[in-house]
Amino acid sequence: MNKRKGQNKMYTEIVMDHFTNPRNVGEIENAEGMGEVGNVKCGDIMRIYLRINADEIIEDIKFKTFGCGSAIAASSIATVIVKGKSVKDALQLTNKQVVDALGGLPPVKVHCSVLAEQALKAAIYDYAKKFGKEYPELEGFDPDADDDHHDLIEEIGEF
Amino acid sequence: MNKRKGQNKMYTEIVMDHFTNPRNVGEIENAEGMGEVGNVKCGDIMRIYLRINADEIIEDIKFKTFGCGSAIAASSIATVIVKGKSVKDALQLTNKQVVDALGGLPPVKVHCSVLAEQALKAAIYDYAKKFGKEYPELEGFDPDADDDHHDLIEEIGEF
Amino acid sequence: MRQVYMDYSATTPVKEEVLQEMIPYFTEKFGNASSIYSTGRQAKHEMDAARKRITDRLHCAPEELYFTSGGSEADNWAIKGIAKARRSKGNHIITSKIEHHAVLHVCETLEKEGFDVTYLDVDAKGFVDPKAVEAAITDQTILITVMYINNEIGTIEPIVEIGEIARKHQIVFHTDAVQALGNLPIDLSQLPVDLMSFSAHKVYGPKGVGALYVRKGIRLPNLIEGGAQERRRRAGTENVAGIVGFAKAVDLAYDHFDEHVERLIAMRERLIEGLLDSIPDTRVSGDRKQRHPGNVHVCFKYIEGESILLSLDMMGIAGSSGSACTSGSLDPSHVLMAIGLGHDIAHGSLRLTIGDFTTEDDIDYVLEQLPPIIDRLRRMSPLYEQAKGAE
Amino acid sequence: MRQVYMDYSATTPVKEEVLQEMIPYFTEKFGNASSIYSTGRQAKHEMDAARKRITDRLHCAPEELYFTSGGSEADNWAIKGIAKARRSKGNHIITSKIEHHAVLHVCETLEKEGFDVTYLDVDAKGFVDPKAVEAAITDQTILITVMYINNEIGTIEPIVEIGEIARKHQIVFHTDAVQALGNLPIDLSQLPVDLMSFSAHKVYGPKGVGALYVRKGIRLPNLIEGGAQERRRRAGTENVAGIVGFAKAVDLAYDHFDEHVERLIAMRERLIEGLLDSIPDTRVSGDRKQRHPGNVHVCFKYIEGESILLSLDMMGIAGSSGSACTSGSLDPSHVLMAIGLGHDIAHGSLRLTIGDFTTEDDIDYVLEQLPPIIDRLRRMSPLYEQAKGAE
Ligand SMILES: Cc1ncc(COP(=O)(O)O)c(C=O)c1O
Ligand SMILES: Cc1ncc(COP(=O)(O)O)c(C=O)c1O
Repeated sequence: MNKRKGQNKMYTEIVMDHFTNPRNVGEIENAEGMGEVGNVKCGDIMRIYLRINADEIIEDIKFKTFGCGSAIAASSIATVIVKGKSVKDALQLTNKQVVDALGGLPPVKVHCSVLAEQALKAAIYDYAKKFGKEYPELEGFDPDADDDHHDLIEEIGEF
Repeated sequence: MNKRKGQNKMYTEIVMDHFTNPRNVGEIENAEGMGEVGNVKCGDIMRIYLRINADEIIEDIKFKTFGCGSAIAASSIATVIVKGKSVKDALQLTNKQVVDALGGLPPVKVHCSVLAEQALKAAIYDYAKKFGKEYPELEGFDPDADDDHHDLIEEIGEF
Repeated sequence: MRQVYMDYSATTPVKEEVLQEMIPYFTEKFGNASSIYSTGRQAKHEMDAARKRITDRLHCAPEELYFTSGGSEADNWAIKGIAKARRSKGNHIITSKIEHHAVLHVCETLEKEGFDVTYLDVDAKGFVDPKAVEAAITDQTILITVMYINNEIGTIEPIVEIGEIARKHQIVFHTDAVQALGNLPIDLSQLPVDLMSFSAHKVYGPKGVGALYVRKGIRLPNLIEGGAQERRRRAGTENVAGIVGFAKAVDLAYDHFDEHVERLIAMRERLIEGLLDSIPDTRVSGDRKQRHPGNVHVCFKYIEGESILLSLDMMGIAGSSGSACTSGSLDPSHVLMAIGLGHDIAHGSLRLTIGDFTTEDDIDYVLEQLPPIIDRLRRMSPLYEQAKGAE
Repeated sequence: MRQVYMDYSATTPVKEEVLQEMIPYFTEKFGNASSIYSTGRQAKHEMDAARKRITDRLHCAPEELYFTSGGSEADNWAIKGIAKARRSKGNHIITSKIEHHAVLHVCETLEKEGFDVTYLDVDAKGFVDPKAVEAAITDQTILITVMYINNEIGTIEPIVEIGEIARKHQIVFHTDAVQALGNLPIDLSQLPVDLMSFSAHKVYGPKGVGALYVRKGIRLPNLIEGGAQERRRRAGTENVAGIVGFAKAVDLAYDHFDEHVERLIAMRERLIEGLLDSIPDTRVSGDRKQRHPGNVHVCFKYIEGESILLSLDMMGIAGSSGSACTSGSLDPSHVLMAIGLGHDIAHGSLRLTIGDFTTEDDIDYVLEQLPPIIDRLRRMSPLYEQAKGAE
């Protein structure tokens, strides 16, 4: 499970690759959806821009992230995963998928994958609002909730 | 003052010499004076035998000691110092002289020199009692007092 | 790839001469220093000689220095010990907001046990104000603990003034001098300090060894009880190899003291100036003069520290963001908060600390590598975009 | 002169293989294990690997072992920590009269702070009676601490029985296994033990490193607070070299375990039998079977231990009289008092502890040197004279 075992790297090769060469960095002008989660206090902010066509397909996606290496890598890989997918499919993205796609994250960094999931949801939420769409997956989702995901994580501890 | 400084020996050469080749070990039959101080509890017992002639000269002296290296060395050197002296002169012996003659003792071992002084006094006390002599130096001296000299010493500490 | 170590305030390599002095004590001269036989006495003798080598440099008596397992133990011992010993006199402790966690966490624990702790503010450069110390004193105050040099931003605190105030009010004064040893002259015959903490691995000695200076006359209950080692004040079989290494390290530090300080300050200044020149929106933390000779601490706006560290690491450069102890959690550092930095800028902090093996080439390399890294990260940052958009 | 070291229970030399594994961590791989850059992560990785090497031998999880500065710190931490954590549940602690001072002195301090401590008697061989443990339990009992192997007379205590009783009554059980590591198989998946103390320098590892096993689920407040090292439970920059050395030492110990134990027991028995045969009025302390494989402990009537040690030292033989920690004061040992020896005989105690570098020739040499030494000292002793006179 823990891909880091037996390595002296903090991050997997995949994380380092996405940190060093992040895919889909940037902005989209007049994006159909834009979402931002996190805050400066916690040290991570992720913003995601979506270009969504009439068929509800994510034609393009861009991100900007202020945060640690894993926050950048998580943003990058999340954009790769959902690019070209339908909004409905993109809503299925879980933080666990992000972690797995990265080949694992250290326990204290798992919250970055949660942020990526939330940033995507927030962008879709924005799109849904703008275009009058309803997705059951967004029920109860509050893009401004601003949980301190760190709490949850600290318990796991780091070895 | 502290001859041990700069050496990695616990004891001086003189102590080691008197420990290895103690002078005047033994007993004197029908001694004019015999004194014993210390107790098993503290781990040191010194017994001193005196052969004293009519001129109150210590013609011979012997000791037996149960105790540590410095107790044995202190007994030995004390006998060397007083042998041939008058009883009056012998009564002048101080533990400090014993320490000095040994070239110093570690602080925790100074009580051994006190024991040597006391053992000699106890033997002279015995002689004085037996022969009806009075020495002002023995005033207040109680051969069975059995102080725990360790107390006094512990304070000095060892470095 | 080129390797440039710039985290000397976190830990230092053991100098070769130090290691060479240590080695015999592992395998040959391994005797227990509390034993009576020759090899034991030899160990004790050489340990006491090591103690004296150190106290000669610090201008205190050998009987005033106790070896510990490091700076953290020394801090814990000093503070918990004085709190316990002087509990009947009062329950108030004064410290600062920028102490090392080995001081702060102990104070927090003591608060739970009924002590009152005043955590003094510092100014924008990280200075504790001696007047504020004096103003905080109550009739319950039993201990003041303020560090000598801050490990994060390098500020040298006015411990002489603080110590004099403590003395005037007959309050015990402890200072954590872990970062000061080898980087400042320390003369305990002059300094109004009662307890001082040290650590060997910050001065090219081994990890796991430190010391606590306890001025004669100060009563301090043991933290680690047991055998009669360290004149009955710190139990545990003595780490003779470590202690001898510590002494050698201190010797080397003070034998070459002026040279060391001059070299470091020159390189430090070149590095700071170089970064300010080449990277906009950069802020130097701490005071530019009253500063650890090897400490460079800067904040780069709009980006986050760990991503800077990772990027530097990929170029072979080792730095830290906040204290080495806290960088695992990457919370915004309590020191940077205390000097009044906003979260945005505090998160972008970078500490580069240089030392005796740092070369001018290393400085050049960092000055070459760092600007593009900062630029790249900023271009990924939503904060940068906002800020630039607003201009 | 021939040098014969027979004080392995006081400390051991670091084995060459151990030292070789340690050396790179001083100068090259010196990174701070809490740092984020490669050398730091490497240090952390190798430290965690070291932890796992040890916990694999002890059959516990790596998360259950915390490194300390030695056995004394581990004992202090365990006992003070449990006392503090469970204070609200009760104030009674059960221990034995023959514990190491690192346990006893902590218990005495806790008594001053309002704890009740029962110091259990032991029998003539030094065994703690599990029934006595159970009988001592009250509804206030929060901790039982009984050592695994006594450091002085080598007796192996019935910790399984004691631990089962503790478990039955839901009382935390700590055992000081400093002398057991490497000399007994230790399987924490089977042993009913909640906390266990270890020290590296007793198993051919470096001084100044130890460990505390803390069973999962046991709450233990920190003794040394500060940085987040050791999963926030023991602050202080990690002594990576020492920890790696500890792991190598444990590996060597258990790789060659059967061989080591067999060799030691054979030599030990030859030495004990030889002394009994050649020196009258000699008494073996402790049990002849439930015994540390390398421990020879005898008392020679009528004479005092230090003079024996000095005489041995002059022949190049290193032994001890009572625990190494207490031999500085030469008070009659609390362990020998507890097994009921009179002062006369207790003062004449000699501990010779053998280890992996002891040879058959060493045994011969001691058997040759010791009898005349004892004889000479006895002939100087007033007690011997009395006793022989009375016969
Ligand atoms: C049984 C026992 N416990 C604890 C200790 C203390 O260990 P350390 O010297 O590593 O602090 C020792 C040895 O000194 C010991 O023999
Ligand atoms: C100012 C300060 N105090 C205390 C410590 C703790 O020292 P050690 O790691 O030796 O426990 C450190 C370094 O970690 C430090 O920089």
